[in-house]
Amino acid sequence: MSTNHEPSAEQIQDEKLYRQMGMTDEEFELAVKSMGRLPNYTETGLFSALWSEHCSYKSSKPILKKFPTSGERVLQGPGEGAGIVDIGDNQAAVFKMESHNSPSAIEPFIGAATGAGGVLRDVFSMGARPVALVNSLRLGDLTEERDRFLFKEAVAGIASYGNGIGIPTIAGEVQFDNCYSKRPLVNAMAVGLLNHEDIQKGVAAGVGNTVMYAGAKTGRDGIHGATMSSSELTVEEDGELPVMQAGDPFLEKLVMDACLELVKSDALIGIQDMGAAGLSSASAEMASSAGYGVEMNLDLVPQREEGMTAYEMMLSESQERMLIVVKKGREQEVTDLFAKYGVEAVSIGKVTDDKMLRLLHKGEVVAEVSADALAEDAPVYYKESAEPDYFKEFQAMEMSEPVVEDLSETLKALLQRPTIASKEWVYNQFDTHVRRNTVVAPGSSAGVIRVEGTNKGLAMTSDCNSRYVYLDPETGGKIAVAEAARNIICSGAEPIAITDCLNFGNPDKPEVFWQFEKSAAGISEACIKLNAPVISGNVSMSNEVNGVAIYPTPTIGMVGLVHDLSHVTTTEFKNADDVIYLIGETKLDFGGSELQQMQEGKISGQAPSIDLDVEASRQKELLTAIQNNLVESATDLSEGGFAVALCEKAFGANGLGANVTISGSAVTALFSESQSRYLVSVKKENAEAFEAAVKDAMKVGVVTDTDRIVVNGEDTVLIDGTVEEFRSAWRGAIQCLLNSEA
Amino acid sequence: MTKVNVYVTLRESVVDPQGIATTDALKNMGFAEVTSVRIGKLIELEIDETTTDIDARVKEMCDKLLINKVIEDYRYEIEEA
Amino acid sequence: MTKVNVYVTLRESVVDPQGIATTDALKNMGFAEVTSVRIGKLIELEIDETTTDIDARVKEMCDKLLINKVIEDYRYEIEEA
Amino acid sequence: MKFAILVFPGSSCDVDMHHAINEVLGEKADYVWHTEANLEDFDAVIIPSGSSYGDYLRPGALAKGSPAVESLISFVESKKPVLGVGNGFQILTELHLLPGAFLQNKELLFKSGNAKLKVENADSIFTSEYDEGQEITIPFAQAYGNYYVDKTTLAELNENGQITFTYKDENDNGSTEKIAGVLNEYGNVLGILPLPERAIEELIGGTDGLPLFKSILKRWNENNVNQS
Ligand SMILES: Nc1ncnc2c1ncn2[C@@H]1O[C@H](COP(=O)(O)OP(=O)(O)O)[C@@H](O)[C@H]1O
Ligand SMILES: [Mg+2]
Repeated sequence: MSTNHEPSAEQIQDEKLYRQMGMTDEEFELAVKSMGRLPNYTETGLFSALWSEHCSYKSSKPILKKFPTSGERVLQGPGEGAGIVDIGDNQAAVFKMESHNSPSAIEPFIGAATGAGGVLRDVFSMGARPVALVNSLRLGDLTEERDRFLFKEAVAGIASYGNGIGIPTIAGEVQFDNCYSKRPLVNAMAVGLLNHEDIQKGVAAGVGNTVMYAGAKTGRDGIHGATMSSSELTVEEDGELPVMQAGDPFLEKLVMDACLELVKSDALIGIQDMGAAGLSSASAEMASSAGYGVEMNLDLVPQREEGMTAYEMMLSESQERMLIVVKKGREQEVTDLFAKYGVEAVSIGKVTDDKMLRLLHKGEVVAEVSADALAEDAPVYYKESAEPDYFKEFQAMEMSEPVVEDLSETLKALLQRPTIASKEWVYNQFDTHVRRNTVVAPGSSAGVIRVEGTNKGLAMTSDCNSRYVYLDPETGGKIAVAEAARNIICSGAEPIAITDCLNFGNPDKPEVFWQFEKSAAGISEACIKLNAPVISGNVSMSNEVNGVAIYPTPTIGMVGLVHDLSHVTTTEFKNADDVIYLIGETKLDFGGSELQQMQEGKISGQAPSIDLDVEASRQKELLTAIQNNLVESATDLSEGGFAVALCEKAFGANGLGANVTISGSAVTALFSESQSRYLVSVKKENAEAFEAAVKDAMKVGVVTDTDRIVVNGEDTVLIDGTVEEFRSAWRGAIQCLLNSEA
Repeated sequence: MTKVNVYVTLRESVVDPQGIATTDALKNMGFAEVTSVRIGKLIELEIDETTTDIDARVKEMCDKLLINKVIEDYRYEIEEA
Repeated sequence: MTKVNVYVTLRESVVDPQGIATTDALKNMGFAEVTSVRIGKLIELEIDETTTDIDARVKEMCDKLLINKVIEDYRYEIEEA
Repeated sequence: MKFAILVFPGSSCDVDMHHAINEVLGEKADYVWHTEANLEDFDAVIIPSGSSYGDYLRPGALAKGSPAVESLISFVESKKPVLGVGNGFQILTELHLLPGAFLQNKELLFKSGNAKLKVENADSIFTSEYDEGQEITIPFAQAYGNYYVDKTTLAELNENGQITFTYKDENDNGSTEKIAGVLNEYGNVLGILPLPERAIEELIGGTDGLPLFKSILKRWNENNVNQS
């Protein structure tokens, strides 16, 4: 069929060429069976891309099925470009998180930029206007030049795209651990808003309707990105370098504005972005989910390079492209609409009733495959799962309190740990306020954006402490969700739903699959208890370098609803003489803690325990207190425990300090990472009402105007220093690590 | 002082949005004869003239820092000052 | 197709922070022989070969769009394809 | 008073400006897409920030290829006020409607935050509602915020009182003499790099940007009273 020097169908079979495209022998057999003949080169390419882990979720599906995905607010659960939750007044929040780990490991600037670009398209293809970006990064600990490079470039890449397209980045997280050395995680999340009647789906329905292509021209870039994302990286890649799909935020802004205008038109039937596996997945998925077929003439596809084959066009991952189905006869209207924004939109095919994906090129049919076979019938694997030996060992360990000589110096050292240190170096590179609705910018527990034209807001955060997940996946999974919810609550918002990005090692390893399964179970349980269903997400497997898996990192992106902007609360102290409360019990929890990692260079033991019932009721009490305006400042206790949280509350508060008294063993009281705890400050006159509202609150001290942080023990002063000496350690740490030489 | 000019271009298959937008602008300004613009970098190095094996050193600089091989190609010229 | 390479450099009086940072980085990596780095642009134009008076046209493009004379200088070369 | 917000492809702070004029200042602002730029009926033109043309080639440069340029130049010649903020300032320098040019920030990174500015000239169309020497806080977000003018031009700017705002703090991006805002020679075109339209509400960014818009309105009112 193809005139190019492509291997014949027989060659593909005999020489097992499908293996180079990432297909197993069994999968190829399955494809042959489903076609009733041998697939040609293009067809094999379609199968390999759509049946890749990245597109088909073939290993993760059985686990993902167990997530709670419904709830009274959920309008669209997982399965579309992004999930949708009702926020009242006929409006809805639309969001999704995506991984761009593999491309970012190869070329971090482009990888991170296109990660942000891709997830934005997922959101506006639902008909929603993106209003904010969030990102979650994991990197090696910055002692190696390559990791410093990856970090700098990934941040710059996200910045270039978000700033370029003009969408504020209002929250995120960065954690550093050498398990991510040379294998960074770059997860990007986009949040949008829409009115209910504007909800769009990726469907190619109605026989005879026209399939249109809008956006950038197709080049030979990113071919096989989807399969690449589903395999391990070898560190020294010799031979041919892949062609990276660079991003163009300028074009995306035009495509976005045009699509958001198109959404208002009744000519539109369905719309989807060309993400992983490009034109292949967009066309097959749109046809399959509508129960129709699609026929496309590839000669009509706008092409950036000469002589592209059908295979190349179908598998290209050139960015900023959308596939659109419009009512027959309305094509010109749509072309004109896009032209106004300077974007090319052309008809390339039509919807058929035969449920086939049929491709024509140079007058010949070059592929003819059942759309369902591609999109729905990928094999599903029930992978073997085995509890790793390390887990038994860690569970059996007795926890003892770390030995700390100098509390003040230890606190400073913790504040300088890059995971705890100020992320200003990162978020100062983001335009955090563009489009004028940012109520809380990065630097507090969660970012908050005003819902245009209302007095409501959306709070958002991303969280995952992967050390806990490694030590105990189920508990760690619960904690990831709970921590996200605490950040949302502390900002004065009610958690409404989550998205996730499940980053793991190679799922063929039973120990890795066990981590996956267990952490997913923990996430599910927490989502149910905290009333935050999973509405979208993404799986990224095989994050390994030289056969070593990263810590399991199921990143949680959570969105909360601020019912009234007067509820918005931030981390920093507000007034001298306010009363400081610690909420929650402190136990001996050092497994996976920052202090343990700092002292021992590794982690061990049990992750902090979490009781989800306590978690839920405490969240409810604190949120109610915040909504009743009883709370001046709130923050949850996370890495580094009480002492770090206390410092952070003083750092942002001009000239204020704290004088607190703690009881029990100092090291545990200061640095333990026990869960479900908060530090809040309350006006004196509200103290009584607050104590009545939040039952586990213990008064520990007062906000002072002395610019000092003073922590008293039962009979000695444990820590006494100026806010500035702690702040400067915390603030300059990342810049300092980046300046250091290898 | 030896002067070395390093010319850095985007690899052919890598899309160059800058170049595309610049082509459009030139066309809008009446330069219809321009069919393509690609924008790369010109890195001008000044190197101590006592350096031996300049070629090897320049290549090393390019490989280690100046060039991003994943997306860029380069060539260089040594000028005598 | 006629190919024209336009070389754009920052005017001498203009400080080039990127060049300075690159010099420092090269030095730190052991390239002590590098005394200065300046970073400019290489703009590759493809022009319809039927164009008459290419020189004048290229100069006009540079003056009107490609170069900002407040901060930049340029030279160009016409390559035969 | 009728404002035109001149929108180039890629401009993203057009909505911020629209809100500032319509909702906060209480005057009328229309978006004017760059291809249909008929500016004659407007009393003032604002070029908003955001990466027009992706900031490609040089920030602000590719706007030169837009059909709007001609009408913008005639508008400037008509002596009515033109305000360019952020990328709008960059566009005005590229069109030589304002002196100078922009280089990459000295730290080589995009940078956002709040800048402390000093009002150097409180006599202009754009600054009469400030006091001379007043300190204000205005958000900024730029990668090419390093304003450059040569020595001769700088001397002229100083002599003519064209420098309206300077940075008080370290967020100057490397700008010559810490310049954050300049006027053209006649005084009807202002470029300011930080973004006053992001400082017009107590809830978001404070209100230090508001007097700039009020100044424009005040002058317009004065002129119209004089005329009638
Ligand atoms: N990559 C990033 N992008 C944007 N904001 C970030 C990023 N990393 C951290 N931040 C912001 O810095 C602050 C501190 O982050 P983090 O320590 O993770 O907070 P928490 O412990 O409350 O989850 C938060 O406001 C967060 O949104
Ligand atoms: Mg956190």
